[in-house]
Amino acid sequence: MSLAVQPIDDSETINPEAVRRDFPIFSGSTQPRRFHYLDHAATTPKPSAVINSISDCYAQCYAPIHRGLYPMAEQATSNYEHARRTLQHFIGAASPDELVFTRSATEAINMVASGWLKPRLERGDVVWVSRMEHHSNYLPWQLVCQEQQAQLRFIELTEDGQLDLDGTPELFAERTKFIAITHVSNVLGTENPVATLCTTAREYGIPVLVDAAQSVSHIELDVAEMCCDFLAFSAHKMFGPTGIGLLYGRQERLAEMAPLQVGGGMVDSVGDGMEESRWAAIPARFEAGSPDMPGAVGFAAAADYLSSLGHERVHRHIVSLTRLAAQRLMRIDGIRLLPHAGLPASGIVSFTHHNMHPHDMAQIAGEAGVAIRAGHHCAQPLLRRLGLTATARASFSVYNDESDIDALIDAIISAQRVFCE
Amino acid sequence: MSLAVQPIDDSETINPEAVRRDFPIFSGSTQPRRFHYLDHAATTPKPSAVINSISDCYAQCYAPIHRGLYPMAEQATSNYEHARRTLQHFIGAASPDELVFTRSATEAINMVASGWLKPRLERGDVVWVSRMEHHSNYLPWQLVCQEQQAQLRFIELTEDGQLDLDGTPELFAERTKFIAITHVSNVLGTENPVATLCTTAREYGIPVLVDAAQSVSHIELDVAEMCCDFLAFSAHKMFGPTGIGLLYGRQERLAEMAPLQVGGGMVDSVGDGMEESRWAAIPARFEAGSPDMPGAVGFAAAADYLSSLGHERVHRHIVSLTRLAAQRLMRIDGIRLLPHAGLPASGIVSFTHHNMHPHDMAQIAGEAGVAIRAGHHCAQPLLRRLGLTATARASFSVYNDESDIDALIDAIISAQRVFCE
Amino acid sequence: MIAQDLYKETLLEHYRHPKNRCDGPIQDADAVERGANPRCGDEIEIGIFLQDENIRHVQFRGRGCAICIASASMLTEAVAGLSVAGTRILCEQMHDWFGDIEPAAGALLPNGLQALAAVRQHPARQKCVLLSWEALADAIDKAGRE
Amino acid sequence: MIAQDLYKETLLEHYRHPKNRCDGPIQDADAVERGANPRCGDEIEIGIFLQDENIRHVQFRGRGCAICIASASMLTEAVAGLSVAGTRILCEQMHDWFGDIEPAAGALLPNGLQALAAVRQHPARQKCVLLSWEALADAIDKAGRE
Ligand SMILES: Cc1ncc(COP(=O)(O)O)c(C=O)c1O
Ligand SMILES: Cc1ncc(COP(=O)(O)O)c(C=O)c1O
Repeated sequence: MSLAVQPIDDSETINPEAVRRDFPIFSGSTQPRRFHYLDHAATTPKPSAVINSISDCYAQCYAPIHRGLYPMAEQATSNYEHARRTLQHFIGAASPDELVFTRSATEAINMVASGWLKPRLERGDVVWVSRMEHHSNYLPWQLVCQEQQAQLRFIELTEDGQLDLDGTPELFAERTKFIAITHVSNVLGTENPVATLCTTAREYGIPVLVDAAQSVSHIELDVAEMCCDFLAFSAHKMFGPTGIGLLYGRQERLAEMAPLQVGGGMVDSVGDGMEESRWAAIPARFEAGSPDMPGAVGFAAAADYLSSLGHERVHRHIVSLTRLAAQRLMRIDGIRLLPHAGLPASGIVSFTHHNMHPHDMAQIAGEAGVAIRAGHHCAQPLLRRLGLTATARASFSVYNDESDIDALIDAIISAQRVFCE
Repeated sequence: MSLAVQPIDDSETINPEAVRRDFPIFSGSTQPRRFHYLDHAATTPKPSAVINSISDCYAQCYAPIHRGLYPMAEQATSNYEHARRTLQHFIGAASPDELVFTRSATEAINMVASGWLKPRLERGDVVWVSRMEHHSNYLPWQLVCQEQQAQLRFIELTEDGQLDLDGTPELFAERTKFIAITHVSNVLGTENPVATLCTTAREYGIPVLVDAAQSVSHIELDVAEMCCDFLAFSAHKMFGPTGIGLLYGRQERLAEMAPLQVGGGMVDSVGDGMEESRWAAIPARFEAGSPDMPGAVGFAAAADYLSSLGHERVHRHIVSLTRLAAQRLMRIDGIRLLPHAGLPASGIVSFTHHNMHPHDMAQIAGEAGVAIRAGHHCAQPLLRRLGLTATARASFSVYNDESDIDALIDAIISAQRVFCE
Repeated sequence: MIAQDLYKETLLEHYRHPKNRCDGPIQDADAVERGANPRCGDEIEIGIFLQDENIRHVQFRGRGCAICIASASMLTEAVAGLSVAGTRILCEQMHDWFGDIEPAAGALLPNGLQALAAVRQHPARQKCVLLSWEALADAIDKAGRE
Repeated sequence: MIAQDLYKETLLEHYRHPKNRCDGPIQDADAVERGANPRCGDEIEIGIFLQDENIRHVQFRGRGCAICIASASMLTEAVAGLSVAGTRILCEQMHDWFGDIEPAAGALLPNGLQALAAVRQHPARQKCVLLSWEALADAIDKAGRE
């Protein structure tokens, strides 16, 4: 159960305009006209609460962590550990020791692939990922499979972009040693049934890592309920700072994991030459080097901010906006939505145009003040399967409203005028 | 040659009081009395220029790096790459492609140990480190030696805390595959003759990594002159933000290095299942995951700030202050300085007291507003050789002055009153 | 009105009606080389037809964004009739201009390629311009070797 | 004047004149166990002398900071005469108080240990207090096993 901050405003719906005012980037003079930011799946702007929490660390209470004996060092350490506990409650973890601060979701996943899985993976074993993984939740598993001569296999997708679990009868077979799966796809927006999958996997004794990079900003996470062994996400996609992320690992699993990096702060005793060194307790063992205290504090401030908005309300707002965007895009001649059936279930809508390259659409949109993304979205295996090399993608957040959709539609229509005349 | 910013003030000496005003932490109301921060070897406070550069990124120009096609994404990318070029000039590197943004010095060293050395290290090979390494420039080499059944050996120290190169005739022997050495010791303050060592090593074809974590804040670095293959440091010890560091690698060496982490942004083409993936060009190959643009921009702002103070002047100020501190400490009954001969050559002075534990000295000092460090300073192999388990350490920076030394001496004397009555 | 910056009329004209584009495989060329940008999935094939030491004719085939297609189309016009040596130099110059190595040299672009100059302001799109030029350089090398 | 917080006079008294400290090896104890904090190099050896189900006497040996030495010295006084079972519970309580697991319980500290309470405000020093208590718990376990 999460001890998340209560929403400050208990009305049913979000007031996008009010929330927008929390984000200084939208009031800056740098934008010539209103800035329609629709690239939240890549990274999110930051509210003042987060920006200020970081500046305050540097300006008011900055010192080394876990080492100094003077008051400011004790305070800095306590702020760092307080941030860990805030995030513990944010994801419903049993203990703060189950949370490791990492540089990013990417680093968190690499740590598990090489520190937990690699020493356990044998020739002929199988690791499963879904067809819709981001490269960050794909390449680490591919690499470890190559190194150990194991096999990496796909859970393929159905026509409407869902996991084809029925078509994957060997998922829980004996040789399966690990499953890594995204909670929400960064291209299709699909929300995967991770709790069901993890629960079944646990019955078979197969550990699962859930990539929550795309879900954490609008779905309340509860690792106990989800029943996952590992969970990873980055602060920067949930209104937090760059350069910091989180690895959650069940205590038992973390205890089995070898550190990816070694150095100061993660060791109890260091042997001379080839004499053995003894690692520190968990989670310090996995945090080699000077901790990023201001990053952690900003990360926790972002979690508090999100909790104060209320996950439920945020989710409802984003989904209904994205559906509206999808419906209006569909009506434009030549536009095709992905997946080819069903309406968006989260904040992401991907599309192509039969006559315009996604890069050209994104460029024209960008010049009109609408920030959308074009490319493979670090999901080449998915795009290859869809027979595409790039899509355009709009991804929504809590302060977006219909005017952003209007601007998007206008931009696509003017792109059509430029390219399809 | 470095294209560093010119000092703003061309007088010969630093005005500590003026510089101090650049650092908001010293004007805060959080300190009951004047705050005598003497723990710069652990981490440094930040000037407003750095704090503001980070807030400005978040508040004014924040977007994903290397991917977006809209104007703010292009600007954010250009700011990130501009930061890389600032640091390139700061260390005199031949090309920006020789600079990899990492989380820290620790990560940079781990990357080289496991990505460059490990695939080349064979049973019976030898890796050398000095006796005075920080755990972060020790454990990665110890681990890779254990994994490859190679040997990790020490360059021992002379009585006065210098590298005993005469006593290490096998340093450049045939089985030597790598040397990792700190530029300045974080315990003794010794400055090692890295340029001489690297130049000789290159004649023997032995790559050298220089750990510049302790030198970068007061010695002008020039990797061409230094002739090193790799160089590592963290931003947070040179007035920059936490959570970001730098790996410099000669282009030829980086080209040979395998990535420590894989994921989004570091790959050109990704194969299905076991089909091969192709890494991106250097340095992107080593920067998996969303880059920490505000961190990089703050890092560059710190480099510019340091350059504007002028390395020469900073160095002179710090060394003369540290010498004065050493002379005054020496006069206190029961205090012993490390090393046992010679005066400090940089900003660090370590000491013990025959009747007080370093922790107790540091605690009393801390309560008197003097922040010093006590412990093994992540240098257990050194302390073991010195027959110690902990020292007290004071480390100075550019805004410190005699009043900080007075406060330190007073604190030690009152500690004596408490413990040695 | 918008997009004036990047998508000049000349560029769009080349995109809408590319010159020397093949729908099927390029046939009877002295050398054919392919360039691909895995990051956006663009692919361009360049075929060169030589006459003594000169480029008589160039054809291309492939798919890509407007800038990629326009650059390939312009390329076929810009180098037709040039000497092989001159073409090689032009390839290098394109690389330096758009790779941001010789920023000042943009003004020296041949007339037929001026419409591409605006792309230099958009680093993320430079590879779109260069794809066909890199394939051309490879094709020249290949022809030289055979 | 300063250091009132942490270094109470009682604590300093124990540090300057530790009770039941051996300079050489602890001899004839029912069990001796050692605790070490590699992070600061402190080392404490605890030897217990039993009488039936009670702790008759405890000795310690080692080096450490003032808090570490004072805690060990206070320990020897606090548990002398206690039952083994009661000592076990006290060890657990110390662990919970100083490991920040039961913050509220600090007030329940036996009188002789009150001078340590201030250390709870300094998480970095908690291990200094606990070192001897952990060694004591180990020694009790060891004696029980033999
Ligand atoms: C000499 C030396 N090397 C490496 C490091 C590691 O730096 P970081 O913790 O920022 O990775 C430090 C400081 O902690 C140091 O003093
Ligand atoms: C689904 C998913 N997983 C992982 C990542 C990697 O996150 P980061 O780049 O912050 O490590 C991303 C975003 O880039 C993502 O969308």
